[in-house]
Amino acid sequence: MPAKAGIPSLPRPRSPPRLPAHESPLMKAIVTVMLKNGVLDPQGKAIGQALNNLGYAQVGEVRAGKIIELELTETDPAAAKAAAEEMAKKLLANTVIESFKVEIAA
Amino acid sequence: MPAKAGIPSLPRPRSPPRLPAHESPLMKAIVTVMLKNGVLDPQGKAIGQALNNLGYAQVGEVRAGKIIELELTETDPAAAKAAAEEMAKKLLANTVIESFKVEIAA
Amino acid sequence: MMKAAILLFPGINRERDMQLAVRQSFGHEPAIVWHKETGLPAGTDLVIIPGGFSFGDYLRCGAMAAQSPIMQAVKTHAARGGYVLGVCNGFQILTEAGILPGALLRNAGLRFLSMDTMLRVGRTDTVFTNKWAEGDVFRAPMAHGDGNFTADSATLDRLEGENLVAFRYADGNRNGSARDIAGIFAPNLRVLGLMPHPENLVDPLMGGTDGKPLFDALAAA
Amino acid sequence: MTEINAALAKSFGLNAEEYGKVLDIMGRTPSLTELGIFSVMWSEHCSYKSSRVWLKELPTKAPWVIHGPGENAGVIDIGEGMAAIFKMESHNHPSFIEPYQGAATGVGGILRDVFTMGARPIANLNALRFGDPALPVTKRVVDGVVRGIGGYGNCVGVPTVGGEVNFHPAYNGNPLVNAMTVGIAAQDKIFLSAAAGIGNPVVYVGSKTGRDGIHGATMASTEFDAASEDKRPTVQVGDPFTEKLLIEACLELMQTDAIVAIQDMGAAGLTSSSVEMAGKGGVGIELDLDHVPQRETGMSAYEMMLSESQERMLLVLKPERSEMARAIIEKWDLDYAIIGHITDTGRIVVKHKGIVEADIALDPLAEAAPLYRRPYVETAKPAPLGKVEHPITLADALEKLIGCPDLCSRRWIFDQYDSTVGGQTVKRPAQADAAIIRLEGTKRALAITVDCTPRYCVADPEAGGAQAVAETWRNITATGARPLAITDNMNFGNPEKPEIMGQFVGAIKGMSAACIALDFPVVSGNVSLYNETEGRPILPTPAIGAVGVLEDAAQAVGYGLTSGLTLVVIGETRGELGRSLYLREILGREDGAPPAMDLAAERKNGDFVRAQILSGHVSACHDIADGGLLVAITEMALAGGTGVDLTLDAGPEIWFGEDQARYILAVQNAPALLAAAAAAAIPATQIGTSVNGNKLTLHNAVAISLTQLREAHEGFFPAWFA
Ligand SMILES: Nc1ncnc2c1ncn2[C@@H]1O[C@H](COP(=O)(O)OP(=O)(O)O)[C@@H](O)[C@H]1O
Ligand SMILES: [Mg+2]
Repeated sequence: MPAKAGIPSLPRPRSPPRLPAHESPLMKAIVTVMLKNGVLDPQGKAIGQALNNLGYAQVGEVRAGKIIELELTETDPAAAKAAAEEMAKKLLANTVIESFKVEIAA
Repeated sequence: MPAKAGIPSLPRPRSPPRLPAHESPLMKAIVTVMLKNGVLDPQGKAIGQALNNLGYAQVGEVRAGKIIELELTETDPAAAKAAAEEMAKKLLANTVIESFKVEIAA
Repeated sequence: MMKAAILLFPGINRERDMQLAVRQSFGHEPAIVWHKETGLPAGTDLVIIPGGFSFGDYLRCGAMAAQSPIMQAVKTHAARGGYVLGVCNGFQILTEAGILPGALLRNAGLRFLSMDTMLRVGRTDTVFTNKWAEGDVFRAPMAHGDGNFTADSATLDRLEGENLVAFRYADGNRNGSARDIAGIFAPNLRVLGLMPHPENLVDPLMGGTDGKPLFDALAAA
Repeated sequence: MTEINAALAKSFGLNAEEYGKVLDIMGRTPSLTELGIFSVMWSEHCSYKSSRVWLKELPTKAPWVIHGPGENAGVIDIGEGMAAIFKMESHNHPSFIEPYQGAATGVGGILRDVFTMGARPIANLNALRFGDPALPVTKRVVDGVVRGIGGYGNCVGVPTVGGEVNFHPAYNGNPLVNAMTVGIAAQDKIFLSAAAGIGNPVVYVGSKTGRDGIHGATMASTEFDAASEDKRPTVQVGDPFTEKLLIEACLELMQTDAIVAIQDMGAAGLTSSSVEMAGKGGVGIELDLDHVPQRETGMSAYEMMLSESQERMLLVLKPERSEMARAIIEKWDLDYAIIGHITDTGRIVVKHKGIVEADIALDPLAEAAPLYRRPYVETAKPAPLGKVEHPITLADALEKLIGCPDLCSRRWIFDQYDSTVGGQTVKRPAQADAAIIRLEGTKRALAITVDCTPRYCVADPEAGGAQAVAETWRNITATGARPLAITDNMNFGNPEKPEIMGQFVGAIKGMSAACIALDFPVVSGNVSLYNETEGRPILPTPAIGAVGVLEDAAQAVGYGLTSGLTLVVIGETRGELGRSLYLREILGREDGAPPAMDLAAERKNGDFVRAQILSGHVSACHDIADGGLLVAITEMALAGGTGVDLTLDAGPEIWFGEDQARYILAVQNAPALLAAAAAAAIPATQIGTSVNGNKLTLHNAVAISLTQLREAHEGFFPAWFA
C-alpha cells in the first residue's frame, strides 16, 4: 500500500523503547520459583496423588513451581544475573512464601 | 516458614503403597513444561510488560512455564528418566500446547 | 462523612459492585482512581481495592498490581493512619504490597470457589465492624481461586494474640486458609483485607443485606 | 512454492465445483492468500452454505426486535431506551482437542460478538453436552471445559449465571460447548459493522497476531477423525485479561464519536472481518499487512489473513478521531495500528512487503458463495410407546432419577463460576427456572435461560425443535418475566447425509412453529455441522438461548418452596413416558415418541401463569420438564429445604411423564387460583402442600427423607471428581 497521506505508516514504539536488535546481544535468564519448604503445596500434592493413582507407585513427594525465562539485552552475565535477581525479589517471587534461583544462559 | 504443627510435610502415600524409606533410594526428576513456540503465552506477555513498566528496559520476550519436581524411588537414572517422561506425556504436560524436558538429579 | 476512593487496576472487575455498595451506604459517589496515578484525590479518608483479576493474576494474584504507581500513595496513606479496605484481589494486593502480612495461595482443592459462606466477626471496636456484635455470623458470597491464607506460625500467633483476625469462616473452611482466617486487620485496625464479598449482599434483591453493616459502619465513621 | 490447484483447494475444504467458481471469479489462478480467503469465506462456518436456505424460514421479526440475524448479535428493545444484545456460539471441535482452551476461547469469542455492538456484557450462559460419564475421556473433557469456562468468564468479570448439561454416548467423540452472552446497551448507541467513508482508516486493536488457529473455520466445517489429531497446531490460547482490557477500551471508545464501524475478528480473523465490513458497506478495503501487530517473526500474508489469534477487533474510524482513539486504546495497554483504509473499488486488496498478495472483487466473493439445498429425508415418526412394566417403587425410582447424570445437581459446575460479579444477579443458578439479572440503575431485570432436549430431537426433530423453543419460553415465564426473543445454536452431524439434513430441516420447522405460536422471534444464532466422529453423528441438538424482561425485578419468583403453600399443577398431565428420563434411567430404553407439542396450550397456560405471578399470587413456580412432575416437586422441596405432602394418587406415568406446557405453582390461596384457571379454561390440579419437615410424602403415605434425596441429587459430580 503506498503510504497514504495522513496515515502513520508504523505502529509507534511502546513504553519503554528497546535497543535495535544489532546493538542488543541477547542473554537469557531463567528464574525458577518454588514454594519454600514447609509451605503447603496443594498443587504438588494433587499432582503426586494423580500420579500415584495412575499407577506410578515410585512417585513420592512432588513440588510444583514456576519457571520464567527472560530475554535480556545485556552483555555481561554477572550484570544480567544481578538484574534478574532484583526482578525476582521485586516481582517474580513472593519471598514470604517462595524461594527463587536464577541461572544465566547465553 | 517453619512447618506448622498438624500439617504433614509430605503427602501421605496413596495406593499403591510404597517401599519403606530405607529400601527406596531417592532420585529427583525435574520436569520443565513450557508452552510450545508459537503458542500465545499470556502470562509471559503480562510479566514482560510489568517488568518493562517497573523500568527494566532490558527485558525482551518473557516466557512462563511450570516446573515439577518429582521424588522417585528409583535406582537407575535412565529408568527414572523414562518414567518421568512417560508421566509428563500422560499427565504433567498438555502436549497439545506444551513441550517438556526432563532432568534427573541424584 | 468518609471520602472514599476506589482503585482501578487493569483486570479489576468488582469496582462497580463496590461503587454500588458505597453509594448506597455513603449517599455519594466514591472517586475512581486509575492505577497509574501517583497520588490519591485530596482528602481521601478510605481507599478501597476491589476484587477481580488485576493484570490477569497471571504471575501471582495481586503481584503486579502491588507494583503499580498508585500503591506508593496507598502505602503512605496507610502509614499515616488512613483507612484501607481490600476485598478478594484487593486483599491479595495488600499482602503482596506488604501492607498486610501473609499470602494467599491457591485454594486447597485447586478449584475456583463461588458460593456463599458464613463469616464470624472478630472484634467489633473497629471502624469496619462496629455495626456487628462480637461473634455475629453473617453471609457473604465468595468468588476466588486463591483464598488460602497462609503465614508462618509466628505471624499467625501474633495475628491471633493481638486480636487482628477480622473474620473467620464459620461454616467450613473450603479454601484451606490457616486457622480458618477469612480476613485480617493491620495492627492499627485501620486496614482490613478479606476474601469474601460483603459488597455483593447489600440489597434484598441480591439475596440479602448481610454485607451492608460493613459499609454502614464506614459511612458513619 | 506451493502450487495452486484443485488438489490444494480440496485440502483447504473447497470441492472441485467450488474451486471452479473461484477460477471464474478471478479469471486466473488465485494466489495462495486468495485461495485461503475463498476457502474460509466459503467454509460452512462462515458461509452457512448448507443451512442458509433453511435458516431463512425462521421468524425473525417482532415490534421489539431492533436487529435480527445478520449482525454480530441480535438486538431487542427491553424498555427505558435500553437494548439487550445477545447470541450463542459453539466451540465444539476445539473443546474436544483441548477442553480448557477450547471452552475458554469459546467464551471469549461470544463476548466479543456482543461488546462489538456497544453492549456491556452482563451475563454468560453455557449449554454443554458430553459423552458417557463412564469413559475416562468424558471426565477429562468435563473438567477441562468447566475450568475453561470459569477461567475465562471469572477473569473477565462477567457473571456466568446459567446453563445446561446433558450426557449421552452420542457425544463421546464430539462434545458440544455452546456459549451465550447477553449484553446491555443504550438503543441509540448500537454499533454495526458496515464500513463507510472512502479513505477512512482501518484500525486493528487488541492482541498481536500469531499463527494461532489457521484454518480453524475450515476445521469446524469438517468431520472429525483420528487424523484431526495432526491438525492440532490450530489450538488457540485464550487471554481473558486482554479481553477484559478490550471490553473496557472498546466501551470507552464507544462513548466518543470516533467509530464508523466495528467488528470482532472471530473465525477466519482478519479475512472475515475485513471482507464482511467492506461487503456490508458496499465499499472496498485495502490492507497493508506490514502494519499488523505480529507476535511471531516471518509471518506470511496467507498466515496473517487466516490467523485466528484471539482478542482482536477491526475498526473503521473517522480519520480526525484516530489519534484520540489511539490514546484510549493505548491507555488500556492494547496494540493499536492503522492497517489500511476504505476504498471505493468494491475489492479487497491485501499488500505485504510491497507486493499485492490478494485482490478480489467483494461482490462475487459474497454472492457466488456456494449455497446448497442438500437432499434430505424426513425422520420417520416414531411409534408411540406401548404399555410398560414398572420394576421398582415410586420412591426408588425418584431417588435414582434425581441423582442420575442428566438430573442431578449442577452445583459442582456452577460453584466454579463467578455468578455474582457485577452486583446485579437476583437469581443465581438453581434458584429459578431462568437466571434473573437486574439492569443497573433501573428496577428492570432480564430473565435468561438455555435449553434443548436432544433425546426428543433424535426421535422427532420437529417436535424436539418446537420443544426446545417452548421450554425456554416456559422457563422465562416461570419467573414472571415476559419472553422476548431467542438465539439458537444448531448442532448437527454431517449435512451431506440426507438423514442428518432431514433432522436439521425438521428442527427448523418445529422451531419456527413454536416461535410463531409464542411470538418469540430468532434474533441471532450459529450453526455447527459435521459433529461426527468416525461417521457417528451426535444427537441433533438445536440449543436455544432465550431472553425475557421483568419490569420490576422484585416480582421475580424462584422455585424454592416455603412451608404452608398449596401446590397446583397448571396444564394437562396425560402421562407420556416416550423418550422420558424415567424410561431411559429406570427401564433402560430410549424409544417411543417424545411428548406431543400443543403450542396453543403452551401459550395459553404460560400467559396465565405469568399473569398470576405478576399479580403477586404465586410464592414459587417451577416448569415441569426433564423427569416429570415428581422430579420437579423434589427440586422445589430441595431448593427451599421444605417438606411436601402429596395428595395426588397416581402411578409412574403421571409422576414421571414429561408432558409439556405444565408448571407447578405454590400459592397461599389455592381456591382463588383454581377458580381463575377454571374461568380461563386452563387445566389446574391441586396435588398437595408444602409442610415443615424433612420428608416428601406420597399419597400412599410412603415418606422419603429429603436428606436422602439431597444426597442422591448432590452426589454425582462430587463423587465423580473425588
Ligand atoms: N453449564 C452450566 N453452567 C452454569 N449453570 C448451569 C449449567 N448447567 C446447569 N446450570 C444451572 O443449574 C440449574 C439446574 O439446571 P437444569 O437442571 O438444566 O435446570 P432446568 O431443567 O430447570 O432448566 C439451572 O439454574 C441452570 O442454569
Ligand atoms: Mg433445562
